[in-house]
Amino acid sequence: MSYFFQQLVNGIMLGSVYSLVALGLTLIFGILGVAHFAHGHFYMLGAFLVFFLSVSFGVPYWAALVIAVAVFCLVGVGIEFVYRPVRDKSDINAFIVAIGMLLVIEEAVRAVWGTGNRRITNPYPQVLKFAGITLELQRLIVIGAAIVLIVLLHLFIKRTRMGSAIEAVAQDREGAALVGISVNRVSILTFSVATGLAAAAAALAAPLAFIAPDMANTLVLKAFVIIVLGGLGSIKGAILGGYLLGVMEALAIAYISPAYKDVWAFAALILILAIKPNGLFGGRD
Amino acid sequence: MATRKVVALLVVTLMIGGLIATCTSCGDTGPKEVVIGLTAPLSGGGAQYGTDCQRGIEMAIEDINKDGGVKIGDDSYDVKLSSLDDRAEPEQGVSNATRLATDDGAKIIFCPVATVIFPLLDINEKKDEEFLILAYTSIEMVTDEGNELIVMPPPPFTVYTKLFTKLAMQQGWTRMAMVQTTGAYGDAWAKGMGLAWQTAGGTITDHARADYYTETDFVPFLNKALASSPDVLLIGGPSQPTALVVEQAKSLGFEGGFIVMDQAKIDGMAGQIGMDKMENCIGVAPVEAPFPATPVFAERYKKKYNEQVTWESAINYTAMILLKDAMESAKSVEDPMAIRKAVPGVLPMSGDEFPVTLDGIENKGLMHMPSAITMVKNGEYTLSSDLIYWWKEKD
Amino acid sequence: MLDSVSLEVMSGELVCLLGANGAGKSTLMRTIAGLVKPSGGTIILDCEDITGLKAERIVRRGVALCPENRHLFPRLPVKKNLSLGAYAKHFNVKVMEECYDFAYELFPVLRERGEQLAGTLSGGEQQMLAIARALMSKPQLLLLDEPSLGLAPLVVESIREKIVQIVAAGTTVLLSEQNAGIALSISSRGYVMESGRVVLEGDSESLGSDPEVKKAYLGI
Amino acid sequence: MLLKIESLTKRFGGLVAVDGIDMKVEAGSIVGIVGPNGAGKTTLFNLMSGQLKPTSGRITFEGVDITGSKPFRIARLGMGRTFQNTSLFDRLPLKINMAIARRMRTQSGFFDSLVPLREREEEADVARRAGEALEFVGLAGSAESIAGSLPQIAKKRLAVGMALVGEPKLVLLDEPTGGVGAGDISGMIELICQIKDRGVAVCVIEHKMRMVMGLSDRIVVLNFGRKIACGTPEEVSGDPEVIKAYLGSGYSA
Amino acid sequence: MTAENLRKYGVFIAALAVACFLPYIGISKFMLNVIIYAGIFSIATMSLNIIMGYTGQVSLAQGAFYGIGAYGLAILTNKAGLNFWMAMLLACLITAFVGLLIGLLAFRTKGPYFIIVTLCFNFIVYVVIKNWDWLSGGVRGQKITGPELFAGREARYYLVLGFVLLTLFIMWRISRSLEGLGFMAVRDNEPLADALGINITYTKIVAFMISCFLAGLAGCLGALHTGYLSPTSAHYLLSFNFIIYLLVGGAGTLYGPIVGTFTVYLALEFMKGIGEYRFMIFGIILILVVIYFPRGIVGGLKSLWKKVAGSRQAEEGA
Repeated sequence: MSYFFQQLVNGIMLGSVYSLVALGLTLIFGILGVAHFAHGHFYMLGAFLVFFLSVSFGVPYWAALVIAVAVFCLVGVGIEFVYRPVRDKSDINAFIVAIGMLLVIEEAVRAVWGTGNRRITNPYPQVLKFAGITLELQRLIVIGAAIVLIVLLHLFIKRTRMGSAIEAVAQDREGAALVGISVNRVSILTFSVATGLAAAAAALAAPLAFIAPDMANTLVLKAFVIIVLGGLGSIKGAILGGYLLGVMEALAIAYISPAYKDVWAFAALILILAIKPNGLFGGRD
Repeated sequence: MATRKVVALLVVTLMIGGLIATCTSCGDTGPKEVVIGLTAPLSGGGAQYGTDCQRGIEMAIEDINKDGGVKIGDDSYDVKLSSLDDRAEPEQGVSNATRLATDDGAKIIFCPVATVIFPLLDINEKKDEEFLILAYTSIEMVTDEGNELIVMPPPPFTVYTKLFTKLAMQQGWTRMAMVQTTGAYGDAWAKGMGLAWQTAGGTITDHARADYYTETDFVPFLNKALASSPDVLLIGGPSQPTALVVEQAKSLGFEGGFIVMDQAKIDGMAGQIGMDKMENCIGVAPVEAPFPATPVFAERYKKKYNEQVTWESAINYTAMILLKDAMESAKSVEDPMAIRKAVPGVLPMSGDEFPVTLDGIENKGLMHMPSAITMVKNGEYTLSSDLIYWWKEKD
Repeated sequence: MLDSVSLEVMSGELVCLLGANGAGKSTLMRTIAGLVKPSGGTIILDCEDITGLKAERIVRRGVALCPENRHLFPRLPVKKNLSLGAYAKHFNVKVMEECYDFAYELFPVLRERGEQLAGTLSGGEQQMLAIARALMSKPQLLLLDEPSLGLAPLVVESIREKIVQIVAAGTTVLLSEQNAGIALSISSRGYVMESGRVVLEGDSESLGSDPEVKKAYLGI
Repeated sequence: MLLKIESLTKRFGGLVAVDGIDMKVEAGSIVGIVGPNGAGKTTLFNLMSGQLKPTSGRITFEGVDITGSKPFRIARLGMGRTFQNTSLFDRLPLKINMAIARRMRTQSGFFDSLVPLREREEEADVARRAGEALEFVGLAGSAESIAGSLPQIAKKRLAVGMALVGEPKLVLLDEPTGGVGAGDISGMIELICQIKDRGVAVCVIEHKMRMVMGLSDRIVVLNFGRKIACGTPEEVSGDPEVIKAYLGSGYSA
Repeated sequence: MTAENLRKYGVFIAALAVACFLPYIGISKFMLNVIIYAGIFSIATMSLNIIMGYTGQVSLAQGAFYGIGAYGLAILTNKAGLNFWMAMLLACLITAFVGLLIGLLAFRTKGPYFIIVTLCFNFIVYVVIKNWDWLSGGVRGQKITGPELFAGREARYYLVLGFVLLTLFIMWRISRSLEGLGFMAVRDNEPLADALGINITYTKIVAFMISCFLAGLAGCLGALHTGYLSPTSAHYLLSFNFIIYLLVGGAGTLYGPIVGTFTVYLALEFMKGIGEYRFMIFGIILILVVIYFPRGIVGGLKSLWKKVAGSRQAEEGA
């Protein structure tokens, strides 16, 4: 039984990262219809920035995290400008732009930091033991910080003017323009928030594993699965889907097979879409 | 929009043009050259491993060229290394080797990953495109396929399985879980080790395979393995990810021992995570211990790369020097078969002069290199100075 | 789509725009609101040229469009929809309260439905919300595009009354309608459009009795 | 009876777009469907041709129950249609548009395209039919033009031609003169009459009452999803409920 | 031959003539190798063109079908001991059959959902091949021995050339056949095609099966040429590559896939000299091409030609 809970906690940890990445992706997709396939690469870039700051410059971990998030909020603005020319064209054009972007990023990282795996020293390596579960403190911090970020994002969207503008654009772009919301500005804001979230997720999870130029390839696939499952553009769906996938994956590893750990989510998605072609929770068509 | 389009077109053309220009200009040919090929993982989890091999060969080539290159009659050839990344993927390795053999005219190709060596055996005897494989692996099976163009310097891993088993059992460990790297190397090792372990009366509690070259987090695999409450874990792949496995296992509360496959080097891992975390690891002895000339090499290596020397560098260095001697003895840089045939004649290479001892070579290409094992106890390497002359014990 | 259309709306007036489907009424409305860029001509609001301005700027200048298919925010509550209506104007709390009060006074049902999601309202309520949202920015000029579309006769009647109230409260309205009877009964002047052109204009009474209009809409 | 509709109803959530409509179309006749915007005319068409599935009710075409059938099956049974927004293959030439519309009457599959024996004959037939149809709608001269570049009236004519080239027994025309200049309307009316002359029944949605009155054998008037009147043009135009629906209750003249 | 025909076929005939003698005009073995791969990949790209360019369904599973074809061939020859040509045909048929199954599921979805479903399928195929040791040989992969006749590189070159021409012929026939009309109808306007009596799902599935068959064929040739097979042959990055080749060349055009594949693949091979930086530059070029030349090289040349021809006519007229 303790093994079950151990895996459950691991699943929640995994789910925290998935949720944060999927949240950004769903905002971008829901609002602009852009399949931002390079999102995972900004996650990777975030991890490398934290590595660069904390290992090469000795910046304390939390300071590095804050700097990374701030930097990537700005980077998000830049991403929006790359996508702008293809925003209203067909899905595949934006997708190819994303591929181009991720090639550039991946190779740039290889050029700067080399091709090998890197490690960030775990700032909280203390091992906690309770109720038969063994856990590094950092994993607990990931879970906690993810919850804080999700709550903050929720407050931002529900309680602030800019937040409502984001929701408005997501639900009806023309309606938003009619009440005087600048779609371009919201689009920039969205990319900024989403990229910041990805960087935060990366900074949190980075000390737990290797960081490598290709670390985010499966992550971004999974994030897409999550947002499709949760209904494209649905914030609630992305959060739920993220945690669901994380837990599902951890339990599949435990009770089915670790070799196929990445497969279950994708198989489930294909089946669900075959039955409900517009995703589990509807979403835009 | 129209002007932008023109600008975009200009940028694209300029970039492509510039690229082609730089590429064509870099193809100059200097004095006589012999190209040595290397296909190895130079990115991902195996990057460190591949780079270590590359550095050993590079140092040897530097020494050779400083010495006047490969001398055949009145001619002398400068040696040049051409390396390509294969990410430990067979298909990429095959494509690299074909490229090295056909485009660069390499007659000798170094390859440090068994999973890649196997398919290379299928293509290295093709007429007019033959190349000699310098197989840096401990999977003896690569020499069992009757290929005549292979040389395998490291001792076969079967040397270690019984010794590791004995050592582990002495600690009172009987339950072993395996978290091996995927691929031919890991499979062969796990099979051999499992056999030795069970013959000695141990039990295998769990068997998981993880891709050490691409995985970045091993906790999911370890959780499963540790749930079977083993005394000892069999782990191993390139040193860097293997070190992470040890660290993560300890963070999950595992207090037993580790049997580390020979691809991962105990000293290399200690360099990653610190000696204190290496407690109870059983594996190949650190590189500095066995041979007299090794510390000298280690010193040079440290000076050059500012890192601890590894077995990868030491063995590949020696192998490269060996091949240079073989070329000179065969009086050919072109004919891999002649070079291969000249190898026995230039052996032995003594550990008094070179970082490792290469004592002899069997017909199928397996070389005789003495080795040593170690176990980390109280932060110290134990047993590491006892050399094993394994081929003498063979029946 | 539009072919050199000229029309004027005086302050405080209710002007109607008649025409069949595809005559260009909606395009005209959307062009005034800044959703479509005109290929020629000028739009002047209060002696200022607003041609080609983006929609968000035009709202700020005091022109609000209540569009044909409403374009509400379906998964947001009614109250949030209303508050977004005033997005461009940065009103302070006090002014916002006034705006809410005006909207609720006009459509009391919206007060009851404050927390309900806009997408779950009935068609008539949605139309009311759309009009109320457009009014939240306190526009000088309200553009109403086919407010009676697909609504039951009773609801249409009530919307008609509300439009009269809105004009009475001092907002200028440009109303586009297919339902010529309704439009002519409450407007002071009207324009008839066909194939992107204005083909007829005049005060409502004369338009209502014009044989051409009768023929076009009734075939009698 | 060519087409028979019995108590057809369609609900979208709470909204009843089509509410218990009964209606018949006789072979070779023209039926006009009129009503204000939002009355449910296009929804009715979409139910007839299978784009939408009815909530309840029954549609029979030539005695075959086609309720809830897929559009392509209904089309193959012999019901062609045009769309309100004049949907075409905008990037393709006119003759290709026509050929696609004729495709459902051909048998050739993938393997026939590789070994073009049967395909040859069918291709020739398709080309001939397409040419005829273009001729019929008066677009023979622009067979090579791209559909998207045509003026509105030509697009409407092309759409009508495409609905006809598959040899239907009934065509549904959704606002064939919507957005068309006044000068071009008579030509379209003539075209519709010619269709009737070929023995093909026509169902036409139109706003221009004048035009529908002159054209139709029978007229169905819809309002708020209900059929409020049905009969010959004379009967319908005198109906007080129709006048009310069209001018609105506020009309006091 | 009229001037019109000369313009139409001249380039093709010239290219074909060069292609026929390519191995004997003194190019290096390596170069020939690269060209063979480009030929194989252009078959895969053409197969993608059927489903994406002509039928308008963006499939990200082409890499999986390439892999299924290759593994099908390997398993049928190595495990079932079938004759090579038999195995190759069967492998392609199996690929088409898997395409049928996946098509039945995936074509229930549209747009971004379809893209994601196919991508997921590709990922699953990759992981299964990587882990199902018994069948696929796992990470270690397996060997493929072709017929003795094609042991030499030149022979393989002509084999691939033959199949490229065959595929091109199929594409050409499809693009002007009645079946192809159905594909285009589905691509350009699904609801209208439906109303015009075209069975959308059936049409999509037929297109998908042909596409899969040809992708499988490319996989078989790839495996034969490498002589070796590993899970990379079914990786989803392969699908990305095919899409890039297609879009750069021009989706929905006859020669686009070949032009795109050769341009991109050869350019990347030539640029190997500057190491991995080439992907950086390639990425930027890709973005610029998609933004400013969304119809690819062939599509762009076509409209350019039209413009030039148009202005010339206008001048003559004046």
